[in-house]
Amino acid sequence: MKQTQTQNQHRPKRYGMAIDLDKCTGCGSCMVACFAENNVPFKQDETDKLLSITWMRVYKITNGKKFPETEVCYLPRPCQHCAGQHEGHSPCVSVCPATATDYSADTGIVSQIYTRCFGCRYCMAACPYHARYFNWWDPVWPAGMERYLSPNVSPRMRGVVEKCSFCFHRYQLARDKAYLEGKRAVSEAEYQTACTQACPAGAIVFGDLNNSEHAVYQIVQPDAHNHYKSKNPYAFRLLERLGTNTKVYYLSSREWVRKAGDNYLANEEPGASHAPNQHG
Amino acid sequence: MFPFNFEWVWDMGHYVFHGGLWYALTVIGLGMTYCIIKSVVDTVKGKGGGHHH
Amino acid sequence: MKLSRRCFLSFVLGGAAGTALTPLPWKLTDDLSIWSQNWPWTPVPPDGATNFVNSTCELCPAHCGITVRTVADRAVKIEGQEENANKTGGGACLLGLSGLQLLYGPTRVQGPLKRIEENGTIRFQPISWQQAIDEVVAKMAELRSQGKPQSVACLSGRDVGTVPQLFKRLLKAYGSANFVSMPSVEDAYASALRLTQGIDGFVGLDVENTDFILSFGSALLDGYGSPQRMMQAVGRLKKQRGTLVQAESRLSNTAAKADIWLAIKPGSEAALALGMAQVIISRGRYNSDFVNAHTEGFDSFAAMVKEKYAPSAVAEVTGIAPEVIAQTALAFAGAKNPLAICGRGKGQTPVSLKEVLAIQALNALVGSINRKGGAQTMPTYDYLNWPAVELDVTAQTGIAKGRLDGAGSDKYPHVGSLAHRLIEAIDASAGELQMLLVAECNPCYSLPDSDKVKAAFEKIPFIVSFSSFMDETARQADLILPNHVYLERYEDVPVMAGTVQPTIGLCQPVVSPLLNTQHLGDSIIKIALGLQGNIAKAFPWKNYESCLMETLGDQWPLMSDQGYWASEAAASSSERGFSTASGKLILMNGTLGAIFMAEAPVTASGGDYPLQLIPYDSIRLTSGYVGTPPFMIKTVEDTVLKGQEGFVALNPETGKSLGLASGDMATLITPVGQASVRVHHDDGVMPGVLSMPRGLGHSAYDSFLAAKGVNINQLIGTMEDPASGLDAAWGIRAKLVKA
Amino acid sequence: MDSALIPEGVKRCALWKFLLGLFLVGLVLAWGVYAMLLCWIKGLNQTNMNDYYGFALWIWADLAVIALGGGAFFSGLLKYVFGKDDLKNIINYAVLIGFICYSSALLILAIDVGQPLRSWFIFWHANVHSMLTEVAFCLSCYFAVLTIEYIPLILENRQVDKVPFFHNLSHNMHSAMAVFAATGAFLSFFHQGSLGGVSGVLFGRPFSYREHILIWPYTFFLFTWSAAAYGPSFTLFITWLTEKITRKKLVKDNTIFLLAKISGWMILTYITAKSADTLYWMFKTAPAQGLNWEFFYSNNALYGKWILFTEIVLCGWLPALLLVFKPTRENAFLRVLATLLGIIGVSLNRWVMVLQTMAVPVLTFDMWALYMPSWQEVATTILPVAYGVILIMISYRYLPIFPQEKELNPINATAEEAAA
Repeated sequence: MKQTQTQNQHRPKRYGMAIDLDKCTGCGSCMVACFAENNVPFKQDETDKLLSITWMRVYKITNGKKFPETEVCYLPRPCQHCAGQHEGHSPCVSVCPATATDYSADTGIVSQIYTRCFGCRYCMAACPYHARYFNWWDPVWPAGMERYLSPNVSPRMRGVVEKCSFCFHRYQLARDKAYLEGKRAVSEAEYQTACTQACPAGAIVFGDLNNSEHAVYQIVQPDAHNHYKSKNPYAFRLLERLGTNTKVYYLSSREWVRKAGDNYLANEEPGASHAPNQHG
Repeated sequence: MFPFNFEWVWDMGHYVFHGGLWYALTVIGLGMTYCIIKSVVDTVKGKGGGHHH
Repeated sequence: MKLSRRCFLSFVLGGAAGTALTPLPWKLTDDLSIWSQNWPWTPVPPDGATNFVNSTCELCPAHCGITVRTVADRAVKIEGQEENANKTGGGACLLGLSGLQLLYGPTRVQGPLKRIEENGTIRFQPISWQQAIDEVVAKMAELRSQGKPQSVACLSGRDVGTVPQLFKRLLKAYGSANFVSMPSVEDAYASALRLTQGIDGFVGLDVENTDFILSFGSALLDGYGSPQRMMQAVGRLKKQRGTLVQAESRLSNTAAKADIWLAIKPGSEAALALGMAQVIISRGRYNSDFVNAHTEGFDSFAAMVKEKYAPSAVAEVTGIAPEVIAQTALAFAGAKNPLAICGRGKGQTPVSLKEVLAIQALNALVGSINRKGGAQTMPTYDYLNWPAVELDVTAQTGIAKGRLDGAGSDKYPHVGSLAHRLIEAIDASAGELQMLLVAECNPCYSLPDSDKVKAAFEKIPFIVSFSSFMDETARQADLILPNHVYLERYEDVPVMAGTVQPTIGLCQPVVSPLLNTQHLGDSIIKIALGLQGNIAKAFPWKNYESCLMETLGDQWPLMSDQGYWASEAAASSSERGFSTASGKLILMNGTLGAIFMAEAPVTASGGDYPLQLIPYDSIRLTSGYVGTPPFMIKTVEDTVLKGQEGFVALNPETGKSLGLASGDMATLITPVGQASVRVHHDDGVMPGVLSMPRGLGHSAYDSFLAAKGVNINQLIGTMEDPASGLDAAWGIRAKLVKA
Repeated sequence: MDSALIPEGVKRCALWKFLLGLFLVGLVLAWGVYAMLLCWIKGLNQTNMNDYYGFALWIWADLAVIALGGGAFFSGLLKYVFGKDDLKNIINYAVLIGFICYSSALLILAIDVGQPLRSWFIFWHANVHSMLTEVAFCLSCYFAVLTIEYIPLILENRQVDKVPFFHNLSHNMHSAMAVFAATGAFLSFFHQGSLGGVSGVLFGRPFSYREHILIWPYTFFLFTWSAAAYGPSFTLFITWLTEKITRKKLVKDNTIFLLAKISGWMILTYITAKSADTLYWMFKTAPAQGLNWEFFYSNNALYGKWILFTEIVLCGWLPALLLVFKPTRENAFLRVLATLLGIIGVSLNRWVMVLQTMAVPVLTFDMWALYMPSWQEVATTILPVAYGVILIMISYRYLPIFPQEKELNPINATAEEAAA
């Protein structure tokens, strides 16, 4: 036990998420909690989902069967914080020409520096999850509504890309607090994302995938020697076969849902995927 | 772009990339400098007044 | 100028080269980027000291605990309370999370307004609070002096807690019995409790301890009761391998998560419940201990279901195979702590008395009344120990005239309020109602047949709205006396919504009032004082805050600290007994027999309207007093709303037969109204059914909400439950024509 | 009136005609400039791009003009480094076309980014692992080289040449041109390649992702190769067009045939490699990601298998063969047709690599996304064309672009006087 603790302290953190799709009701609290926490702007018409900034987006997927055999499942999609095939080789980080999005080796979080971004949108082209959003417009709040904006997250100017940061400002606040209190590490409860906190169904679990004491580790059972692939038979990651090596895991007891997580040829079964080729 | 930019790392990527870059910039820069200086010298020497080389 | 050209050229080139060598262009480039990083029109939220205030959300009847994060004098985020009565962690529903958009939003009424009609145009003119109160007082005094105090009515969003009770008290002292509250499933439950148990109260659902939930269309995962409490309960149920059965015509989110989805024909819930009762009784699987010891009328109940609700008959009505009904009923009876739940959607509309009685009968048959994991009988909150009101002669005469909606009369003996009957009374005999006070509700939008409601409102000579928002009803008002919103005021909010632990939430001012608004409680007290005499005497408080502090007494310090007060959960024991004459729960007697034997209200049959339009409740939309905030509208799927156009969802088969592809425009026509809609094919909708959410199609509010989609209340009419008089509308006949 | 500026010994149309032409094209230019200003002032909401189409029409135009401008570096390489001296008769025009293409590309990029005022961060905060960084550096450096190659041409204007310093500068730059051309070819190799790398490295996008050699995906090499192959075709096509418009023979056939032959063989080798790459992707790369190649060409309104056929067979193999075989190469109609097909082919390739990549859903529950550009996008895309026409008009009128023009179009002295 002692050994684990020392290990945990010395290994870099790897923040990740496990979302239980059996529990998720598709209510959308995570989306709104995220809007409110991160000063996400809104427009008069948000029905064009290709122009709607939703760091966390809840997808509705179905099994495609007829009434009353139809089944639906909701799938919340934050930024997947890909690590890639070698640590930090996320699809987006590797392509950003101005180092405006970066991979933190300490936390595994993919950051976005709005003031550095000059809006080339290459990262958006690179992201298969559509987790990145561009500020096509100046963010405008109806007169008076800007009063609810949180000082912890700067509103983004027009012309830059933004995305989920795993509420990194919460990590910073927790880390500063821990430092002031003379503690070494940020505890599991001290750093939770807004969506995790808000989920009324308790479907989201967030924590350090390198820390065996964290709930997310226990649920996911990541295999550190195999690109953190989960050893939990009910867990899957989105588009695992592309080698994105994401930190958001999904759990479902339904096979069709697990199968919807990745592309499979007609003769393949989920789980048939093997480690993809090395990239650049 | 320069070693004093904070994202600079001394690694193979930077050696190769910036090696190539600064090499090209140097060739272009020196080439143009040479042309301009030589032209100034030539002009001072009185060349180029005519309509032929 | 001989040298001109060459000179000029040299000058330009030299100048350019020279400037390039100075720091100027570089400095300029740098400055421009810094400017682009700090555009003055992109807001920078000011920093300040962070604080957390515990309060209660008032946006829906669940009244969940919230914690509001403030920075200096601004509220910046609402979160679910970590420690609260329902122990739901920090979870919150998206309406609760969006509350600050209502607080700081542009649709708030800025101060008291008076409606002015000039040259045929209507506008609202700001007036002073003194004038606003004076005008209300003058009008009320005038009506009273004419001996018509009963012509004043109040329509309120709630009827428990100090503010609604102050209102009731004002009307009583004034001389009117017309305090009408907006309808919900609580009305049906309350009637059932009175009829079967002789108790005034509400039903608590012990979802935390049940192992089998049989839900009759209740949107447990879409906002029924307290959304986070229900979701967590269902999560626990599934984790502990319990069973969730959802009987509903549409594949709702609850149905999607259910272990068994009974896709029943719309409106056949009561038949299904009674059919299941028949199976349980005929197979002898009822809890004979409970039935024998604590119920009366079992034999006649058994005879009734045997006669009328044989499996084949029920299968016909519900569309569910007899063996499925039997299996489900037996599984329900076989569970340790089964619970049947009543109330379609979020439970914000009533169901028929027959339906609630049938479902409660199921609970009784398996002994799940006042048992762990069952339906609990919760007594009405009675913490208001105010002195009795002294009625003068005018008041006595006025009250003796009874209620305009007929609730509690011989015709409708089982219910307390009938909002739609009030509307019909206005419509039928203009003049009976001279003045309407509207508080914390938006009937012109949220009652079925809303166009008719609006027309009735036109006939009311004087309407006072206390709305914080410029909603559809406020727009019809002659005076608007805006209330503070819940984040600016103190108020006690007793929790019902299926709770098993009597809880009183406390709303606390998180920020000081932003606008020229006044607490509704203070407005009531000021009106009462203005009316003088006995009426003023009935209000011995300096202001609302002192009234509240006095009422809550010793609990005040605790409540203002944690934001709520909760008693111990009521002991779950059938030994509690019932307050009927026999002390037993009545399964069947003459009154109930008549109700059971009556047909459930149905939509007028086929013919010209081959389809059925069924509204559903979405957790991403609100359909009550407050409008859906921008954050929530942003989460609405593009198959529900696209641009300004709303969708009607139908089965691909139905679409095919009508020649309507997904995305086509169509005209939706019902006997009540018609609307232009887009078609969306959805395999989760029963063939022959059109499915549409409540909560869209506002004509009021701002451009983030107004004119988006269709208000389904304009398309559905009232459907009066013959037994209770409640409007149990759950759909309407409809047709869909390609546009 | 402007005869003093017109090169000696050639005939140009009347000034009013020239100015009228300039004015008409200028109107188109002004329309484009207006759209450009809208994009800068109001932002990119003026376009129909969205979060699925972060790369759209402009990036396609960018990639296409750079591919087509590839004629400059490849002709330069052939002439200055490999000593194909015959090409001197067309190299000026190749350089001019290249200059236009590259300056247009830079302009389009400046409109395309969300924050043009800090677009220089791409240099300052360069991420050397990004293909776009490589593009930006090589593109700007090569643009500098093209400017250096174009300057001597300006200096050869009759009046400018009279200034001794400019005369000397022109002469000295000519002498050093081999060094510049070699550097240009080096830079071009990398930026053409890195433009190919832009989509080839997207391992999140199975449609465009390709395996790598060292750090470069196959598309890196294919893009360089295709630019070298199709660029000369574009030079030839524009030369033909210029000849038709001016109603003059401007370049001798032997030069044309030589460049056509080179282009033909380059296209043939390229399309062989491209076909191999496509087959490998179809049957190896895509299936490894769980995708059948037919998936990329079905269930949507636009992208069918026709696009693959058009790009590779109709606009690849066909022009290659037409240019490789002497009889078809030397038939004016078929040669011009072949160059035109080539231009379409390479442009289609760039379109597919950008827009189809964006259109294909990757998440299994996502949808195909199609997109229609806004008029502002179209106008800003036409803007460089108008600008190019204007630059060609001015350069052709006042600069000795075509060394053989005088010889091929001898002026009847009396006729000239009469005209004057």
